[in-house]
Amino acid sequence: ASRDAEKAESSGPIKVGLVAVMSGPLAEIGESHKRGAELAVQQINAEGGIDGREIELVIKDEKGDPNTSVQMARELLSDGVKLIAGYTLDPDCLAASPIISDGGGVLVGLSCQGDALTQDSLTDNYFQLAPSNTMLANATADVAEATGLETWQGIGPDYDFGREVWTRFADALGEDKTGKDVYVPLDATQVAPYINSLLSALPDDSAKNTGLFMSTFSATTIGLVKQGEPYDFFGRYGEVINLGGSTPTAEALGADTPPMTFVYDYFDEAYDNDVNTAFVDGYREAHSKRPNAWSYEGYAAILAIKAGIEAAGSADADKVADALPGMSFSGPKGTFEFRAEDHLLMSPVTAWKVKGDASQDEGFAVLNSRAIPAEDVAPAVE
Amino acid sequence: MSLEIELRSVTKRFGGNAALDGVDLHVPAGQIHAVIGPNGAGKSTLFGAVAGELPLDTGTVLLDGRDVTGASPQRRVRLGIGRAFQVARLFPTLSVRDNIVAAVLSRQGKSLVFWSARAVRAARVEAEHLLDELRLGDLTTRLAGSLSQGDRKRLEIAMVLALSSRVLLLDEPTAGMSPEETEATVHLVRQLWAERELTVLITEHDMDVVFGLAQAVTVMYRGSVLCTGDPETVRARPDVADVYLGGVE
Amino acid sequence: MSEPVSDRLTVSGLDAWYGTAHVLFGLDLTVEGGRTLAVLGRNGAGKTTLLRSIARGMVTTTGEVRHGSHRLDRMRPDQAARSGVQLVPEDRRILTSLSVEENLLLGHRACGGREKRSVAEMVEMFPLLENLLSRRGFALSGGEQQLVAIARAMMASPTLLLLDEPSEGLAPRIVQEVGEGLRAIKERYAVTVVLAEQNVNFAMQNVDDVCVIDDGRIAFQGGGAEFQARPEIRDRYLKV
Amino acid sequence: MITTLLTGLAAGSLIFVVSSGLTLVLGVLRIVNFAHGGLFLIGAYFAYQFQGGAAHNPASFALLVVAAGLATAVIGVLVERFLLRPFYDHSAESMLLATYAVLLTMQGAVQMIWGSSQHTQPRPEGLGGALTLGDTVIPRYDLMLIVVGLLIFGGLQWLIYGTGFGRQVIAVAEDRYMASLLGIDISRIFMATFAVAIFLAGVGGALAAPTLSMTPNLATTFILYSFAVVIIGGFGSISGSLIASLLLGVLASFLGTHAPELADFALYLPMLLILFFRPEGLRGRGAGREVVIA
Amino acid sequence: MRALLGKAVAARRALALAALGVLFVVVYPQLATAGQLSFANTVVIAVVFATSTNLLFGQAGIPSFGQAGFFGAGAYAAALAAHEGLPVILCLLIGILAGALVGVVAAAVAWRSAGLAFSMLTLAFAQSLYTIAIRTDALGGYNGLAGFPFSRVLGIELSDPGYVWYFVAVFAAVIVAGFWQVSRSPFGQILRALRDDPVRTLFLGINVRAYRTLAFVLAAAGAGAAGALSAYVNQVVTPDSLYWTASAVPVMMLVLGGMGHFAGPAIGALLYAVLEHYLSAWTTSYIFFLGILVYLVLALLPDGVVSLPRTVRYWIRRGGGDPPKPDEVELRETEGAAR
Ligand SMILES: Nc1ncnc2c1ncn2[C@@H]1O[C@H](COP(=O)(O)OP(=O)(O)OP(=O)(O)O)[C@@H](O)[C@H]1O
Ligand SMILES: Nc1ncnc2c1ncn2[C@@H]1O[C@H](COP(=O)(O)OP(=O)(O)OP(=O)(O)O)[C@@H](O)[C@H]1O
Ligand SMILES: CC(C)C[C@H](N)C(=O)O
Ligand SMILES: [Mg+2]
Ligand SMILES: [Mg+2]
Repeated sequence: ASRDAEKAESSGPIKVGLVAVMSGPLAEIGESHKRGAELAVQQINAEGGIDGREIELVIKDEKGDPNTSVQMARELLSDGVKLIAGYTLDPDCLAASPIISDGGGVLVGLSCQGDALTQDSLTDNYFQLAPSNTMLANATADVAEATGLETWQGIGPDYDFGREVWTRFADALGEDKTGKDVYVPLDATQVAPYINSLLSALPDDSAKNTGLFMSTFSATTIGLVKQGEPYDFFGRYGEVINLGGSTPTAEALGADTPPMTFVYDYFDEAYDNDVNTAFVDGYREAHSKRPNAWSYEGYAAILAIKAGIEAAGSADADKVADALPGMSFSGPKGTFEFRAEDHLLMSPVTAWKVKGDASQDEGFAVLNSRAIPAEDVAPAVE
Repeated sequence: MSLEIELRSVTKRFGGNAALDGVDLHVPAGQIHAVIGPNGAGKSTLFGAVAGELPLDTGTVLLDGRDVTGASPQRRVRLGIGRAFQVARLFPTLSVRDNIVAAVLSRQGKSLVFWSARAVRAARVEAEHLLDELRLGDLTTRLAGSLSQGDRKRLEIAMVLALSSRVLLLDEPTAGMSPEETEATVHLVRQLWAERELTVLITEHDMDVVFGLAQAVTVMYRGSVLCTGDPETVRARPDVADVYLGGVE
Repeated sequence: MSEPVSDRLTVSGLDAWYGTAHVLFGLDLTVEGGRTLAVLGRNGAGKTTLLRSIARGMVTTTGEVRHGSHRLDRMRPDQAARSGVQLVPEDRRILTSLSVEENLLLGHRACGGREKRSVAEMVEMFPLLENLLSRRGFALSGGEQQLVAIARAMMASPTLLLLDEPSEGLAPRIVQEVGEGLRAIKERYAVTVVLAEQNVNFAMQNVDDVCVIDDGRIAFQGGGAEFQARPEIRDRYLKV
Repeated sequence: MITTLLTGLAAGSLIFVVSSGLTLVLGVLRIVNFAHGGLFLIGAYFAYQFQGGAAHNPASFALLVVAAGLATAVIGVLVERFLLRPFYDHSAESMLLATYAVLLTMQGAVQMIWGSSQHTQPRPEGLGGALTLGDTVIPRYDLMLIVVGLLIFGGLQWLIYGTGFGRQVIAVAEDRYMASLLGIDISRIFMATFAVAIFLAGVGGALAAPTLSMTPNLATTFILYSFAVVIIGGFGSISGSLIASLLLGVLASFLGTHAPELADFALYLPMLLILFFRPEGLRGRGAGREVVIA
Repeated sequence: MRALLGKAVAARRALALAALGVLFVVVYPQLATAGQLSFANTVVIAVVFATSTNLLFGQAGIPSFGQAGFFGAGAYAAALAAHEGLPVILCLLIGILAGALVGVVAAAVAWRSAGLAFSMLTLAFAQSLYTIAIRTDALGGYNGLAGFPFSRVLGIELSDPGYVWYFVAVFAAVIVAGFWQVSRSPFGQILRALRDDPVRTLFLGINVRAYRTLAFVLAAAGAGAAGALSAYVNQVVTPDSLYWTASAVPVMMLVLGGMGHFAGPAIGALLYAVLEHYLSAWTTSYIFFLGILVYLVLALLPDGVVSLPRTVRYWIRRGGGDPPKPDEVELRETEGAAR
């Protein structure tokens, strides 16, 4: 089997693995990853591939389950697919990254963002596309500072991620500016009590001097909006910032979307370059809507792998792995490098503000958007 | 071998009504003692009190002079109490043989052995012997749940015997049996009583059984003991005829 | 009484199974309308199964069961019940969460088009019921349960009443009471009765005809007097 | 304080609407029906479909909720008739797994029809916002949920205890065989009970739709909660379900508001405690007894 | 005579099956890719998990919906032990022990109740473990533990997929054989009795609670073994393995395979794992088809896949109709096997 694989590495189409959550609660994310990656592959192949070799995408469903993540990594490796873009949640990356590195593969993470992945748990062949938690938290603090509000309350999902980003956010902002933080269990459908908990700690005379920091996503955010409505939850704050929030949430909420700023990997209007234009236009043509952060990640991961192959001059995974650290590539957000020390992509964090607006086709209007450079927010490397 | 049973002013209430109301009962070791009384008089509850099925409200239960009032059913079984229920309780999805095997293993104290199958094989052989002895041999491989009423009763008695109990509590053992089977069961009980030196406490509504077997009879009525005595005396009492026997004979 | 003359029950070529266990083998049996038949046999002979086969409960059958114009073998238990068949099962099955009166009223479900009997009528027939009406099903002694079960069946104006060991587990006095009740029923209503019994004495006091089942086959069928006159039948089929 | 209580009662009412149907099916048909969750899900999506993503006035909202309930009930009855009935004389475990398989299929079907992305449904007009009494905020939708929950409770009590149908249901619940010997058509009672239960599941879904994000996995989240309620309340006990629903709802609300760090345990800890001390549930009839509607 | 003959035939059949099994285990690594081997490992783990769960469901009639709790306990314990650099064998044994210990605690909590209440209590217990795990830093919180390579066994580096497979297969075989022994032991015999009628068992002088507890702890140890193996094979443990849906999986497997028979859970585990694996590779809506297939298998074989031969025999004999319940013939066969 391994001889076939070697042959495949030097001729015929270049196989690239895409491991995404294609089923279960997070299937929407996987679908976006897949759309982005497929678009990139299609565009690359339309332009003649890489050195004349086409890319062939091998898609695997990891179901948001670490054990399946490992299984899928092994299947790809043993089928000779060693260039892999994949994984959504941190535990999946943490599980798969050592397996892929040990197995001689290269993993470009899609949505994983935990700091550990590029620090204590960094493996040789793991490369992180998405901004890390620290980057996101620092960027969020930037946005928060710009509002001039006096204090911030926090609400997040009740697991490491939610607590970690709040701590980082508080560190960056200064303790004196942070108020109460509460955490909602991941599977809670009734979130009104947590709203009441925050509101009860909100000073009466604040005159909207307080901002709300959210690190919830999808169902929880929607629940907060829906169940917060009778309490005018969002209206009680001067500003609402949602770390990790993304456009699909606004799409689902439509006109009910409260004014809020998302701080996450990517928003199409924040960038203006050829790659971005090709991406957005291609995506709109295929799916009649704007791409979201996850489709960006799928798209950019393929571009990164392509750049790696070109830089290595070979589709051989070992060589690509050697080429990637310190390598720059051009993606929709511009041209950035994987930092040699920690394999973290030095690309900007994106902040964009939306607001429900029934007159828009999408049901919401985009008020502003900007890119926050990685240099300003990324942790220093020792 | 056999045991003496004594109950002292035992009371058991269900909600408001007292199923047992200050019952005294003495069954000397080795006696066949029948308890009779109208439906709902408290006979099954009395058996429950002896076997430790339910916590009592007041009163004392003695086995061979030893106070067992608070003892668990399981402990009383170890002391020699064997109980058959009014509605036979079996292991319906096990074969007839394996019903007996469970009892044999329990008696041997080997039932917690979970690493070896040897004891099961031995117990099966013993069970088959017992079944043959009780003329249940052709039912050996039947599922207990598929037996007819009468056979269920007989299997339950066999299970109790497999425990080598020293006291047999038989709650209407022949209900649902044909007269001839009833006769056979009476014969069996008497034979076992003689061979194995048992104390037998029995209830029945079939007077042929009661008067054919019992050495002493206790009549219960509304939770209390109406009278105790030898069969002939009891049968002759007008109040017994009144509450229980009616105009039979 | 203006009761209709009740219909003949004919069973022909009846086979019955529990799962794969074959229990009744080609039974043929006729009971003329209005008569009472005792079904006797050893434990496990198939008495209960025969009654269930007629009332369509819990057993698979082939063969024909006719009651008047009704083909019972093509019916479900509830359809058979509405066509006039009532089975009082050996375990009586009083509904414990309902009162005695509610239990009785449930009998009306099975009336089909026939005239409904009133609770008062039942009390008249079984005076013991009077004090029980408001009691919950679980607070009855065995004998009381038996009376309630029979009365409940009678509420449905059955034309065919099937009783499975009605005397089992009853104090002698109550057995008498049940016997009297049965005779009262026969007197007032034109109903055909099939009675499965172990208690031959009780049976003989209350029946016209006798049938003996042995190992799932009919071993004897005839009048009560004939049965009494032939003790060898008893010896052969009822002894263990 | 009062707001916290009301929030809890409203959440509890919603759970009650779903779990009362589950109790009914468990008590009468003895089915541990996982498909109930799937039908709840379908109810929510039907409501979404019928309302076309728009806000309606309360009257037409009510109508559409009932319509969603009825449409769900139709599916439920078909499921009962064709998918579950063949399992009635099979083991409880194989019945349970069959309903689980049906749940999976329903979730899969919802995903295939409506996609796996989030859907939301606006609140009906006039039921958004809140009444305020001094400091107390009383969300209108919550009030409506509480009222509907109580109405459904009253309706069910009447149906079971006040009607001949109810007496038949009790008979079937306690002893199917005897009920059929008494001329009751078991399969009709089953179907009717199932229809009522699934109607309630559908209504529950439709009522929940405007308060949360709809995705196919909503089914699993809700079914777990509903089972907890049914068992804490006592098998087959509708009043038990009501008490347990409200209790859990209020508890979750108080913990979420005043001790959010413990809120994760709001379901499991009370469950452990209550069942430890009352294994038969709050209104159950003792472990040995069979399931009875009461 | 017939019984004796049957015994000889059964023994020979068992021997033949065992030989086939050994052959398969030996040869499989030569035929399969590393990915397939890894999947085969997961199947073997599922077999252990389902088989241990069946001691509760199929034999003792104890419907636990908290088995994931013990699986997870075993997995975490083994992972922590591996972190400390302990030898693999020791890690696995520690996993088993951890499963059993947590089982003791759970049994103490849950023994009071029966039936569905018991199911819910065990579910709540495991779910509480989940909640605790996601909040415990030492266990890695939500992210769990990953990247803890197991060390050598007897000097052999066990990262080679072939060796991993041999090791897992042998270890699993030992565990399954242990449960086989339990099922035919006096204890197993009493458990079946207990399932049928606890009151009768009590009045045979059996301490019902002790038996239930022992059964529970043995099954928990088995689940712990499966969890430890899973940690070893996948080198990752996360709180997901404790979530209640994970408890449902072995139950599905054993019902699918048939809980009336010792081999049922194993067959069910194989079938379920294969169905899920290949369906989900084929379509993202795989649960739709998984549901349909599971339903169909159950509808045709309500007593599980093991009842296939019996049902086919019946169809041939009776020409259709409902498949039969296990009858005496079957019973005699299983008893024969237990001799
Ligand atoms: N578990 C219980 N709960 C409530 N009442 C009970 C219970 N067990 C028995 N009783 C009541 O206690 C009384 C005595 O019942 P018991 O079963 O001892 O009567 P019995 O003499 O055995 O009658 P039978 O001859 O009909 O078997 C009855 O009134 C019965 O209804
Ligand atoms: N549910 C069942 N499953 C399998 N076999 C059964 C079932 N019920 C009864 N049988 C068998 O069918 C045969 C006939 O039983 P049935 O109950 O009709 O006998 P019976 O004459 O009423 O006996 P009894 O006088 O003991 O009540 C018996 O061999 C019995 O073991
Ligand atoms: C759902 C996730 C992919 C996105 C979210 N920001 C997270 O970190 O978990
Ligand atoms: Mg009694
Ligand atoms: Mg009978």
